[in-house]
Amino acid sequence: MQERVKAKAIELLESGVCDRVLGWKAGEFFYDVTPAVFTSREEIEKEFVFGPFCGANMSKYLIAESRKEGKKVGAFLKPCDTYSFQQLQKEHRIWRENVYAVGVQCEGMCDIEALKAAGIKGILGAEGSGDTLTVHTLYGDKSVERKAVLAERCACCKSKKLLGCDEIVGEQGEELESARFEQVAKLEAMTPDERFAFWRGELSRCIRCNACRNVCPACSCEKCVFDNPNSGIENKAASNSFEENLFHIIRAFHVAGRCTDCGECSRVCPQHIPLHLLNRKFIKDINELYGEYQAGADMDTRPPLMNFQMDDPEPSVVHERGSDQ
Amino acid sequence: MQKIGVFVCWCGSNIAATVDVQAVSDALAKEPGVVFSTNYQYMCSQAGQDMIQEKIREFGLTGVVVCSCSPRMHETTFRKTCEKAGLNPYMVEIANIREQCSWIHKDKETGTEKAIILGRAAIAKVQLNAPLTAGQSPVVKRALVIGGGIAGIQTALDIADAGFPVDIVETKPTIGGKMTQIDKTFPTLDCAACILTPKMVDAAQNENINILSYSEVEAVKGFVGNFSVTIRRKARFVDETKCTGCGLCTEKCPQKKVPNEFNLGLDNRRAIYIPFAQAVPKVATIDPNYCTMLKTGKCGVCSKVCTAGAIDYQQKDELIEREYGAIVAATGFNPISMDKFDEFAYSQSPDVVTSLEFERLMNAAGPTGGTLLRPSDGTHPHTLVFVQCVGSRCDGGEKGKPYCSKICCMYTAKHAMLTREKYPDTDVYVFYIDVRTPGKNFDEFYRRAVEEYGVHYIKGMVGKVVPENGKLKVQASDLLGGQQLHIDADMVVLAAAIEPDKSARPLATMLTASMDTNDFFTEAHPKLRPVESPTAGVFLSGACQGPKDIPETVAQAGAAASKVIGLLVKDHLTCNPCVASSNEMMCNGCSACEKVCPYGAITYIDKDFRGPNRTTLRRRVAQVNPAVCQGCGACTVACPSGAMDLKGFSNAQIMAEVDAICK
Amino acid sequence: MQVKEEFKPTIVAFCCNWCSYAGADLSGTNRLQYPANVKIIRIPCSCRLNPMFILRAFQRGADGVILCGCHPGDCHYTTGNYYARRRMTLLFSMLDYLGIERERTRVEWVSAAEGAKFAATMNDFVETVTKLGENKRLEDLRCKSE
Amino acid sequence: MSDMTEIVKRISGVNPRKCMKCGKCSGACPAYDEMDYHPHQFVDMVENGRLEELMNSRGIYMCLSCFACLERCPRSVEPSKLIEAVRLAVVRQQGKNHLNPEQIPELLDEELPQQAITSAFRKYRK
Repeated sequence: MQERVKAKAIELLESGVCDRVLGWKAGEFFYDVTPAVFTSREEIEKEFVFGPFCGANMSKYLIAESRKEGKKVGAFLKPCDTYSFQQLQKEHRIWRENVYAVGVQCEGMCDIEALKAAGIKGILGAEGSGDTLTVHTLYGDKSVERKAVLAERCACCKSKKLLGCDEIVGEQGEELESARFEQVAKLEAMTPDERFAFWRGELSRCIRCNACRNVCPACSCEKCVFDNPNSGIENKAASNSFEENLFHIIRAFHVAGRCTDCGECSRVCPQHIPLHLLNRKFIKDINELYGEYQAGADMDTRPPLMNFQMDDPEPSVVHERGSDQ
Repeated sequence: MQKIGVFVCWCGSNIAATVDVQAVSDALAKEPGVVFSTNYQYMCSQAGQDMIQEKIREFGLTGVVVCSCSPRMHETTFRKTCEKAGLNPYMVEIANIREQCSWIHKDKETGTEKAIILGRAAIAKVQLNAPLTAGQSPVVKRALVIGGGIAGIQTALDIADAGFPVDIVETKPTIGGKMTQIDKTFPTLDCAACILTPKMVDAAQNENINILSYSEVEAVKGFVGNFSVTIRRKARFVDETKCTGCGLCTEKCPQKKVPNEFNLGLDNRRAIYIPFAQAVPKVATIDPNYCTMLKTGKCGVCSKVCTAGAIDYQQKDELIEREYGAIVAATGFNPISMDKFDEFAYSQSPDVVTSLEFERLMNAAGPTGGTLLRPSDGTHPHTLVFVQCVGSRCDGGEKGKPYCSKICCMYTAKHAMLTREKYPDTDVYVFYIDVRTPGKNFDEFYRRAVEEYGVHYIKGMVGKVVPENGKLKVQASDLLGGQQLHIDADMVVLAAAIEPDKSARPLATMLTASMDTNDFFTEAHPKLRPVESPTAGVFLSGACQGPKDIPETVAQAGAAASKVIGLLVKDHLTCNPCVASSNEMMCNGCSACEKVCPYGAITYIDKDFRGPNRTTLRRRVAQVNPAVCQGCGACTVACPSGAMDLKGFSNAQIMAEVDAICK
Repeated sequence: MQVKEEFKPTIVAFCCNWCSYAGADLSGTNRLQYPANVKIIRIPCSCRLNPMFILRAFQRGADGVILCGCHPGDCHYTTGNYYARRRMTLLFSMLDYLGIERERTRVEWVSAAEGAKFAATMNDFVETVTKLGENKRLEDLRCKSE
Repeated sequence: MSDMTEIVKRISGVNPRKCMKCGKCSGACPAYDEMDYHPHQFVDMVENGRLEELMNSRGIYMCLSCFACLERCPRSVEPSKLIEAVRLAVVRQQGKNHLNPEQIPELLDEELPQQAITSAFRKYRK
């Protein structure tokens, strides 16, 4: 798969369609794949990587890239990235005519923590498409079931569909029945005290590095309220429990109805806080209360928070619905 | 630093009884920024107001806090007071320590403590107040009336009388609307044409009124006082300026088989036609669907015959754009279609007609020249059955309309009376559920039909009508007689429900005017503002707002005209200054605010900003139109970055109030 | 356990200018008593209430926040309260998800003629929040001056 | 008897209060003359507590279940379903199923229209 993507990247540059291509490059470690801009054939051949660890979502870079002069920018987008890509177009953030989007079929990205948890030691590298993954280690090659080491968001992938791409490498996929709300349902079933303890445990580890905000395609404000001194809630470092809650509640609220559940926030969080569970809670509520809605699925339906029905449920529904042992 | 004056009112004993006003003014004197604090028996009295003005000049106050009754009571009074003293009226805040403090707490100590907190909140808010000036937007001194029926004509005449130019846009080739098709009117039995045509001629001759017949509204942009409307003048293929209305072409045209919609298809007309004799404008119109010249290019009889040379086959639709200060919707009504009421065999026999068709049969200019003849064989009908509430008062949905159409009882009584008067040998039955005659002289009119003209009014409904060898076998229940009637009728007239004109729904979306589920325009307030739409600058006249008869329509048309005159007489519209405003530096251009704005006050422009190292960045930013924005604030919450803020109730101000309260 | 000195909650009520603020005034005119710990902030419409303000109130020591607006369909700005209804439902659901007591936040539709309902709602809300006790889960110690 | 009225309303799913007394159902009813109580009266009697009287009347068996009234009712009150439920209420009482299917063959005659047979079977075969 990597060969076909690299060939496509080179072809885009050579044919003059684009003068630069957004792709992935191996970072410090093989599993630490970082996004990169390639402008020449040699660079692509040398560094371009498309393997089981290319989790980065390119669509947010396209906000700035699509506004630059010169030819189009080529971009490789996984199915979940294309949802963010369309959502950003819907919000007029990406100038579609300056972008040449190539959809890439994806079998799900792996998570190095899961690989380690699978008991494999001394890992040097891993590659391979299809269901098995060959892992190069100090003690020879091992192969492992790809499903077992998939990242959480890929294990319950919501859709392999490539939306709004100029071209597709590999086959077009379909929306999938995903069990992504199980974890949220488990949390909802807890008592309020247990939930409070769980979230205090998680959010107290937050060091306010803003990685989640910087990577989130829905969080693309010119100037964020938390950086704006006269917004009234500016805070650079959360000094106590309240400000940690405040930051994550307000951020989740701002992306509610626009978050495509791409899972990037949890992937990049250095403290491994399951931030996606916050956004999924809003998505689950919206689906239950206002009808199924997938952000970025199409260009015209109005996001749920910018829409209403005369017979929406009353806010007191939260009181009756919640479990209160 | 702000210089704030605090004025605590006793309100006689209303406040002073349960709040220690002296303690309040002393406590608030210590607040930061407060340079003067006092209390007085009646702040809203002339003496109280003079004291405020005096203190403003003496201390050079930049902000005033009045702790008194509800702002809904005296906010405007204190704003005017400060304005006279030279302080911007929006630098005043009211702390409600009467309805929301002194009157609801018996204990003086808690009352005083709460009054101090509310005072502090008001001071915190006034610290962040910015001087606001009510914006102004110019008013275009011209009105647009959409719909040329009696409602539109009457509205236009009244507006024109006040000296303002008016355009009437009518989709049909002539103005006049439904009333031109009516024979006589209730309760006075005036001939409809005799009382309508003079008004049509007035409208034509009035130099303030410009009639755009055979035209439709294509698009409406802008806001109250500044609407810009695109009107499509449909191609008539006849030059209005040249045509004298002699009607020669309408006699010579070879295409004779065109169903005449003016007579509801009961007879035919030519491809080139003038709807009726007193049409205004009296100009021929070519029907493109039937004219052989336009379809195949082989004919041209009318242009050869026309002495004035007014025929022009190449004429195209023309789009004109004009500015208006106010728009009146007068789109009128239509009877509903009868195809869902097969139990009355409307589609199976030509002798089953709707009331409007019956009007045409009775009308001298109608298909039968005024003598009532059966459409099937042209014979004289002896037994007539009128069926009331056909499609009205139903269950809604495909059963029919849930409302009562209001005018059918009266016009059926009129039809029954006229039939019995003209043809005493006829038997007239009217099947009704309730006869509703609420107007002036209405019930007397109905009683005359029963007592003087012997119309048989039977309480019960017709179950079914079966056409059988030339007769219509009507089977109905007679509830009071407790029997089932079988009548062999010669004609059955259905009092069909009325619904708004089909053009009303698209027009409402263009005007962002709201509609109810039956497609009638919603009024700003059902009882207190019945002729205005919630959308500023849009007014409602006639049946487009709900079923009504001619007297009510004319009354409402006058009311709508007076509202329009009230608007157009102003040179400027002062608009509420507490409106949203967007900080372009922080705006993402993501149109979240535009989607939640109920008034469509937000538009977007691409603007160049200075980028890093001398590059220019072109960004899409939001623009709020202060004249249209009503200041609800929905956009300020939809905007994630806080770029959108509301003057007078800004994020910082509300946060300051929250801080002052919770401290 | 007997609370040392009787705990008096701080309640912030955001009232929409056209309906519920008028309802509050009406309950005042009718002299309907409700506890003094409720302080009312006037906002143009219920859709003006930003979740930031609610969290700010809790941060500064409020023990309960209630939003009062016009009945859906009666909004002076036609659609304001529909948006507020969705926003508050989602926000309250998230606060409940984080384990914060559900009864600390509430939305109530009060028309300008429902003075009695306003007073009754306030009495009931203050009673519920008093039972819950002080807001421990969403407090900011730096703001607790005393 | 009021609980029986509730049962009849529940079985038929009809809300008699929606009836605006227009009489269209009776107007359309082909069996009007044979009935002592007519379709618009069914609805009124069920609503105003005269169910007992209706249950003892002969008229409820004259209904051909042709649904003319159901089709034409402007308020969607569906009188035919209501009278069906009333008949059910009668039949369910002890010993009131006064016609058992075995008797039907002798009662038949050639002119009896097909519709009446199917309707009779449906009514009595409970």
